[in-house]
Amino acid sequence: MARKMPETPLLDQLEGGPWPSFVTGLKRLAQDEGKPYADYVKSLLGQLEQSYRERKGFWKGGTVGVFGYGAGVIPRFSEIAGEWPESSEFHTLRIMPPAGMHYDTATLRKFCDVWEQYGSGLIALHGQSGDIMFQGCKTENVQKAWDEFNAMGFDMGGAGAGVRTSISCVGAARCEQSCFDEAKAMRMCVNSALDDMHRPSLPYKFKFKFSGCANDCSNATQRADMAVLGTWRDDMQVNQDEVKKKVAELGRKEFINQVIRMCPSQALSLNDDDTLDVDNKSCVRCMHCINVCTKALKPGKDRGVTVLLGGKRTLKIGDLLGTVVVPFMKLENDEDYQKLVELGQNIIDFFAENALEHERIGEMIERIGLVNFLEGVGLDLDPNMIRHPRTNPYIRTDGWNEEVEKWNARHGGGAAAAE
Amino acid sequence: MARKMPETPLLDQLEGGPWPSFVTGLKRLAQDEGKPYADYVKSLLGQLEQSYRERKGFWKGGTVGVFGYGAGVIPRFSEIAGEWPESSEFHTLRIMPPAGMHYDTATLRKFCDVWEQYGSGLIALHGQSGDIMFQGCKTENVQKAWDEFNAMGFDMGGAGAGVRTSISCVGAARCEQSCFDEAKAMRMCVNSALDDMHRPSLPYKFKFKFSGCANDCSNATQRADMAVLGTWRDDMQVNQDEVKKKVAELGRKEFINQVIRMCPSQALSLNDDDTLDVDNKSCVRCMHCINVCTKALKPGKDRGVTVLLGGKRTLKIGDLLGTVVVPFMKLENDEDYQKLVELGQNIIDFFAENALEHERIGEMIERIGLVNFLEGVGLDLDPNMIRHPRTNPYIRTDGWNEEVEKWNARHGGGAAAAE
Amino acid sequence: MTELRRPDECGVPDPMPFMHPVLRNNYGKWAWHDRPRPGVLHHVAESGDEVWTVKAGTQRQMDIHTVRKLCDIADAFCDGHLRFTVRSNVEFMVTSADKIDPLIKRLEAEGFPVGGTGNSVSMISHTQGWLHCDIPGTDASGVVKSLMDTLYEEFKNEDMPNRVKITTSCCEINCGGQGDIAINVQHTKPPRINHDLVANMCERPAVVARCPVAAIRPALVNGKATLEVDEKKCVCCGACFPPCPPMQINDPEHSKIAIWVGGKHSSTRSRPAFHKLVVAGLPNNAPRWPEVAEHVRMILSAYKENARPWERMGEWIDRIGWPRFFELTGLPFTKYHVDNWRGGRSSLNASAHLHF
Amino acid sequence: MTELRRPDECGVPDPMPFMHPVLRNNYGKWAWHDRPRPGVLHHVAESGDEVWTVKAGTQRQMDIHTVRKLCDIADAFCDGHLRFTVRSNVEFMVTSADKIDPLIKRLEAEGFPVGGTGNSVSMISHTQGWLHCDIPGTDASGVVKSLMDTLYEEFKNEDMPNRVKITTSCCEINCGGQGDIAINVQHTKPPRINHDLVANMCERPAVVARCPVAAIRPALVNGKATLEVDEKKCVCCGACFPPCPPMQINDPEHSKIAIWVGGKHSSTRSRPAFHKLVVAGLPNNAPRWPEVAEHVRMILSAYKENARPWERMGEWIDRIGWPRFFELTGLPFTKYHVDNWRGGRSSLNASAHLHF
Ligand code: SRM
Ligand code: SRM
Ligand code: SRM
Ligand code: SRM
Ligand code: SF4
Ligand code: SF4
Ligand code: SF4
Ligand code: SF4
Ligand code: SF4
Ligand code: SF4
Ligand code: SF4
Ligand code: SF4
Repeated sequence: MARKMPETPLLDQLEGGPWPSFVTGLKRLAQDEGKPYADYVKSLLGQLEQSYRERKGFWKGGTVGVFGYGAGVIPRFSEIAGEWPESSEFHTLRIMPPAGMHYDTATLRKFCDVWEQYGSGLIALHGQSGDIMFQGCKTENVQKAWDEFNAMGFDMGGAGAGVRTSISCVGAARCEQSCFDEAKAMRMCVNSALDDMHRPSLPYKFKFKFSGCANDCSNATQRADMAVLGTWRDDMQVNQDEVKKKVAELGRKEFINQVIRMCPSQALSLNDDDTLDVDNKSCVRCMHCINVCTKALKPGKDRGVTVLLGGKRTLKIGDLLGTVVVPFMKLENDEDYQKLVELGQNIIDFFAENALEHERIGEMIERIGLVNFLEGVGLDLDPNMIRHPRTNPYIRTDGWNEEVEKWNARHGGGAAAAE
Repeated sequence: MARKMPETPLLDQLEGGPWPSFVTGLKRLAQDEGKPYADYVKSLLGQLEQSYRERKGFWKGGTVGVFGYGAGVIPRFSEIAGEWPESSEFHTLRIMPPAGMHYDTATLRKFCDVWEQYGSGLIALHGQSGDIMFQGCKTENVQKAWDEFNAMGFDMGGAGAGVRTSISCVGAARCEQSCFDEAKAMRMCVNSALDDMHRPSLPYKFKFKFSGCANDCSNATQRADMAVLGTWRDDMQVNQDEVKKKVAELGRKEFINQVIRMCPSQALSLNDDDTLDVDNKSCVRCMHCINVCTKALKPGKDRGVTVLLGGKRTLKIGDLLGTVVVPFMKLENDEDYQKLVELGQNIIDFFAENALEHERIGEMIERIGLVNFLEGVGLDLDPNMIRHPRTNPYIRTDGWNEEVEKWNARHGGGAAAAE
Repeated sequence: MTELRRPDECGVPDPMPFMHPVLRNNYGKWAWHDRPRPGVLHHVAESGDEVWTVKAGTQRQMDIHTVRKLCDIADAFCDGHLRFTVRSNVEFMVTSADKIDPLIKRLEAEGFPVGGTGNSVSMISHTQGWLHCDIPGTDASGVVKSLMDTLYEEFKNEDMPNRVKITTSCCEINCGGQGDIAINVQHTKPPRINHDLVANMCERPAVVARCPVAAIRPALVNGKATLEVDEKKCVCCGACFPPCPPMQINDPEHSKIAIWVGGKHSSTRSRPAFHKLVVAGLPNNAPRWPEVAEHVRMILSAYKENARPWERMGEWIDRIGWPRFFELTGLPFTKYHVDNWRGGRSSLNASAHLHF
Repeated sequence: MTELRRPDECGVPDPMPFMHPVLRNNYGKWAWHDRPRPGVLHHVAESGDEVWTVKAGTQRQMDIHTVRKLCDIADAFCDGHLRFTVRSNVEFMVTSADKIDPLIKRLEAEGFPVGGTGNSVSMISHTQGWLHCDIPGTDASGVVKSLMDTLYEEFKNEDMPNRVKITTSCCEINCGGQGDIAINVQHTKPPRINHDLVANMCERPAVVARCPVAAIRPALVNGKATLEVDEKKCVCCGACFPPCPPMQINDPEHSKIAIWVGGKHSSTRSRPAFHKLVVAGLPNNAPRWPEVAEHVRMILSAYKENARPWERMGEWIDRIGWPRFFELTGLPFTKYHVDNWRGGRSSLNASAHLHF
């Protein structure tokens, strides 16, 4: 017997206004009479209305999964299934999209068809970590839906204490600022860690994110355990004629205010002939002037990536930003990309062995100290990893000479620098 | 029997070179045969040579003072008096100079005469806290020397757990940047705290320092428990003709680089006619542009001081810089100065009652929290006291509405703001 | 039978087969871009190829009809290709400029606002809330919808000094991340403990370990092993709730909304920065959260009127100073704004830099 | 008898009677200043009055003959007035420009170098050391003399990008304060404890309380109540030595010299900053400390050649970056440079700001 549409006076208020309404969408689904999901969504609307009324959530977790995987499904069981039995199970399947979230319509239509058959008809594009979230599935249908998606060539995303789904910015696909192949790097790193994603057994979650430049369109710096950001080592590319045009366009005063004055490192000065004098040694590769002068300025040609570790949200010790552990790594040929993959694996291995339960890598590094971490994973210490040296004398320096030797060894010959 | 000049092969090496040599000075004294201090200094040279040879100091403390005071003399007894008996006592008298360290020669000559009679003949002008240090006095002569200095109108400086000798920059006496009468403020604050200086019974040392502007020539910000720095509230004074001259002098490019670009708050921009566009709301009163353009720019006319608390060196928790507790306080008439004196007294009283033994006020504020401190001394919270609000959610905010009331009360009417 | 089918561990799909041909052909070879109008990006490749991207907003939580509608549009204008941004906006790529206006007309007609480019207020990063999460203090979809309704014009135009990145989060965990403006739940009372349930449901040592201020200790309540909270210490963060649902932190009255500003992930100009608390104590006023919307608008208009070109929210405030920010927005400054968490001293003003 | 004479608690003397008349007359009314040549300041008052200040270096620890010599000069040129700066330089004020050259000649003839103004390396802030302190690891007067000998030209000329403020300190307590360059003792071994003395000399709880890392604990050594140090924890700071002399931290071999850079008290441009460790492990090589002098010169010449006008040492390094600083100076970068003290994380590079 078909359930009738629940009263949703509060939710109804979210149908007005110009922005696309999820309520209208849910109602459309609820009213697709005859569709397998219609009553399911009616029931969901009923529970959601109750949440709005009582200002309270009614979902609890549980254990639901697919054969062969230990994660990727977020199980939700209703605490008020008595009132809303049809939607008592409302699980989410996290599916990884193509890197950069590019789609053809055939694929999206197929997703809709599968979700029409096995799910609620509600799809979130995308989750904050980058998954396609197929939201609303009964336990009995989870495996069926998954089989279809998997057959289409899509794989399950991350959840729990394992490697998580990743994001790479649009980058090389449609951005002149891109300093490496974000999609390639992302796919190689994540796809080499699938076991830790699908059968999670790390101390805690581990997220990769990839941005083609310091603009960090994937929010890697704070939202990734391992952030890979594009940069360059040589001089930026300058087209002085275009600079002059930009000066003319903005006017001298505003060009000074918006470009020269805003450079965080005082690396820019304006010549009297309205050309730009770039001090590339002072430039910190922040992208600002390049952003303002998209035609006149470009990153240099000797490109690669910087790797930061430890970004995360606030739990336990407060928010953490990633901090630099590899200032520069060339990413040109396949070996270069392979090195990045190995770096990721070493870091995950060290994390797996040394982190405490529910400890993110940033918390771990905070606990054991950057220097010990670097020694542990075999990375060379570099002054680009710090904002400034210590300001306090609270350190026992009787190993000074040995440390000086290490540095000189590395900087005497390029030999050590190579590895 | 006159002691003969000790062998000082190491110290002798400090007589060469163009810089004035303290060794030559000491030797001159040592060779003033017949003077009361000659053998005393010979002996001192002997001990000092031994320190140079063995790379070790040989002084230990003790208790020596003058009648009526509990501090101001730094007692030194030799650990190797056996070898160097004449200089077995080598105490220092700390005497406070006139504010700004101005002297007439009559006074200095009198100091020399007194110190020739009762001391070693060695005078340090000045100690890092600002004292005249009469260095090298036998216990028996301390009171005698002190009586002479005191009779001249000079008083003993600070030592131990009390208020210390203060410094004020040259300021109003010879500096166009001066935003208040540094000498007056310094004398009023210190002279109202003489009891805490001469009979020290605070939890620990307390230092005042006074600088007429943010250039902080008295090193107040890091080296004073209470730093008083000159500033202004209105717009800075600009002479556009002099600005143009300066632009011409440096050249446009360098003027931009050295003035516009270096402003820490992007408050300056250069008009196309080479006049200066000052955004006084953004200006942080750092003094830079004024320093560069001494003829063109000046602090505003509505002048006063900012008070910072907590500067100190590193013991226990690491170096501390002072932090703002009073963003602006007008210093014009005597009542204004009296208010500053009272502020200093309140702060010292609160410090005396609430600090732990050997705890500086900066450490105390760190321990109890700025907000509790402000409430304790009755100062109003102001956003100029912080660089930015909290970035973490770890705070219980159920008193929010009451706090909002407090703020609105203060900012509704000027009434509360007045006090 | 399917149950036993081994998964094909194929990982992240290669985007190339899905990518619009002009992007694929010029992959890594773009020369420059500009924005002919709000909602439209124009990228030019070294090859001379050009592509115009028309960007539109979505509700993120889409029903299949909406997704199919987007597909229809992509089939009609973009050879069947489209992409989504990290903020759940949808991007349609076209290779000839004269397709732009019809495409925009069609999108608007179908109810998808065109904008979100450049110096606009883009779509709010969106979390789960009451729709799906197990720990939410509020909803996400409803908050986003309500706010985007009031920010509709700001989305469609590029009138801000720089990009504005807003985030929402339905609990203090803050899955929405840092933002120029962040709207997060802020609990104001310690969890009420359902002692009967703790014993069977919670792994107690794990819960104790989650508390940032060590306010939780094991206890016995009528014979049962449970937990108790030191209410003096508790900062009401809710971290104990996910691992132990009986630690009921959510409260219709006392779970409030707080607004934070100045978060920034980019290293552009200034270093990345966390958002900072500016307003707390706002009511969790479903279904429209008017008080939240009002405060967000207030902050945005102060930013819009006073910030200089290219200044992000936090950079603007750094220049004008926090005293002026509170003055311009009329927001109160309270003791709660002063950081008393570990290392909080570094947020104090240790200089003579002052704003008057 | 004198012993019983009550002190006249007169406090800090009023400077007016001592002040040069032209300063007194124009007190608080100065208009501008410039520097006609190194070592000379020229201040002009609103009244039109002018004063030239000739600045010269002293050894600070002066014998009365030196002080009298300065008085003779002040009597001859400055109507019997002079002042000292916070860096123990002496300033002679004259009211007519033609007195400048003779005054300078006289000062130089008497052995007082004229300079220390503007962008010079001024006198080093000077502490006590072996001459007088009870806890020094090295001397102060000798270190200052040795360094100023090698910095003589830098004192007499204004060839630096900005003022250079150097400090020395004869133990880690660092009475010399923060500096563009700071030369401090850095102990490298835990204190050797003279157990026989601890019992009678030291107030043990106070000593335990002084240790920044809680490495000291009470102990019994052959029946006597004494203290022991956990050598794993000890950071060799020497803080336990002043309150407890038997905690012998000073060692002719293991008490080394460290060099720090980038300290700044002014709020001019950048906020005040602490100096940062750059070199440690230098020998305490009395009487001339050549290794220290060599390193200081190396750092100064890199600064002189590379910094831009008005950049203080630390501001210059912020612009060019620490990698380049170590490159330009050829100094090694080691694990000891990475702050592992409380809150050290804030000194890590949490951004994509990089210097290549
Ligand atoms: C679904 C999603 C929000 C969304 O609607 O987009 C989400 C939802 C949850 N997050 Fe999150 N997080 C999501 C992205 C994030 C992000 C953003 C990111 O990944 O870029 C963050 C901040 C970055 C970070 O990783 O710290 C984030 C920080 C957290 C945290 C805090 C971790 C911390 O160390 O502070 C938790 C709590 C925890 O891990 O214990 C958490 C926990 C959760 C849980 C599992 C709540 C819980 O502990 O039971 C939520 C499940 C909701 C549900 O029913 O699906 N989620 N979470 C996002 C994942 C979708 C996807 O797979 O694409
Ligand atoms: C004499 C002087 C150095 C000099 O030759 O100029 C000096 C000498 C001593 N200082 Fe100092 N300090 C002197 C200015 C400073 C300064 C600079 C300032 O005042 O601007 C500082 C840094 C700022 C500060 O106050 O922190 C300073 C920070 C210390 C400290 C570290 C305090 C801390 O909290 O970290 C100590 C150790 C202590 O207080 O326990 C200390 C302790 C000492 C002692 C008493 C050593 C001891 O604990 O036994 C020294 C006595 C030496 C002697 O035999 O005369 N002295 N001391 C300075 C005082 C002369 C004067 O009165 O004018
Ligand atoms: C499409 C997208 C990448 C993607 O893979 O999806 C993207 C695309 C571009 N970003 Fe971005 N950014 C995108 C998310 C971000 C994010 C992350 C986010 O939105 O959550 C950031 C970091 C935000 C932060 O700092 O917290 C981001 C920080 C930037 C910046 C630096 C802004 C700044 O000054 O701090 C630039 C540079 C600029 O504005 O010229 C930039 C510039 C650009 C450019 C102009 C790059 C280019 O040359 O094509 C792209 C056009 C954007 C536009 O619509 O005007 N993009 N960009 C993302 C669109 C999100 C959206 O729908 O609004
Ligand atoms: C005489 C003296 C004040 C006193 O009461 O004795 C003084 C006097 C002047 N200082 Fe200073 N400063 C004096 C110590 C300081 C100190 C403290 C110190 O040296 O220990 C500082 C803070 C140092 C720090 O930040 O660590 C100091 C930071 C400044 C600054 C800011 C420099 C900067 O850019 O950070 C200026 C502004 C400028 O250079 O134009 C300044 C400017 C000046 C001016 C130009 C002010 C004026 O208009 O007259 C004076 C001329 C100085 C000269 O010789 O060129 N004075 N000045 C001190 C001379 C010390 C010496 O003998 O070398
Ligand atoms: S991060 Fe850089 S490369 Fe990637 S999309 Fe943004 S601007 Fe382009
Ligand atoms: S990229 Fe950034 S740091 Fe480099 S020159 Fe441009 S604005 Fe300056
Ligand atoms: S602090 Fe300011 S007022 Fe005082 S001497 Fe220095 S520059 Fe002049
Ligand atoms: S005083 Fe400092 S902050 Fe103010 S305008 Fe001048 S340089 Fe900028
Ligand atoms: S922010 Fe909190 S409530 Fe919202 S999805 Fe994330 S964990 Fe769930
Ligand atoms: S709410 Fe937060 S602070 Fe309070 S007990 Fe739970 S975890 Fe601890
Ligand atoms: S630095 Fe140390 S040794 Fe030198 S005077 Fe100060 S306390 Fe004494
Ligand atoms: S030297 Fe410093 S760290 Fe070592 S025991 Fe003494 S006080 Fe503690």
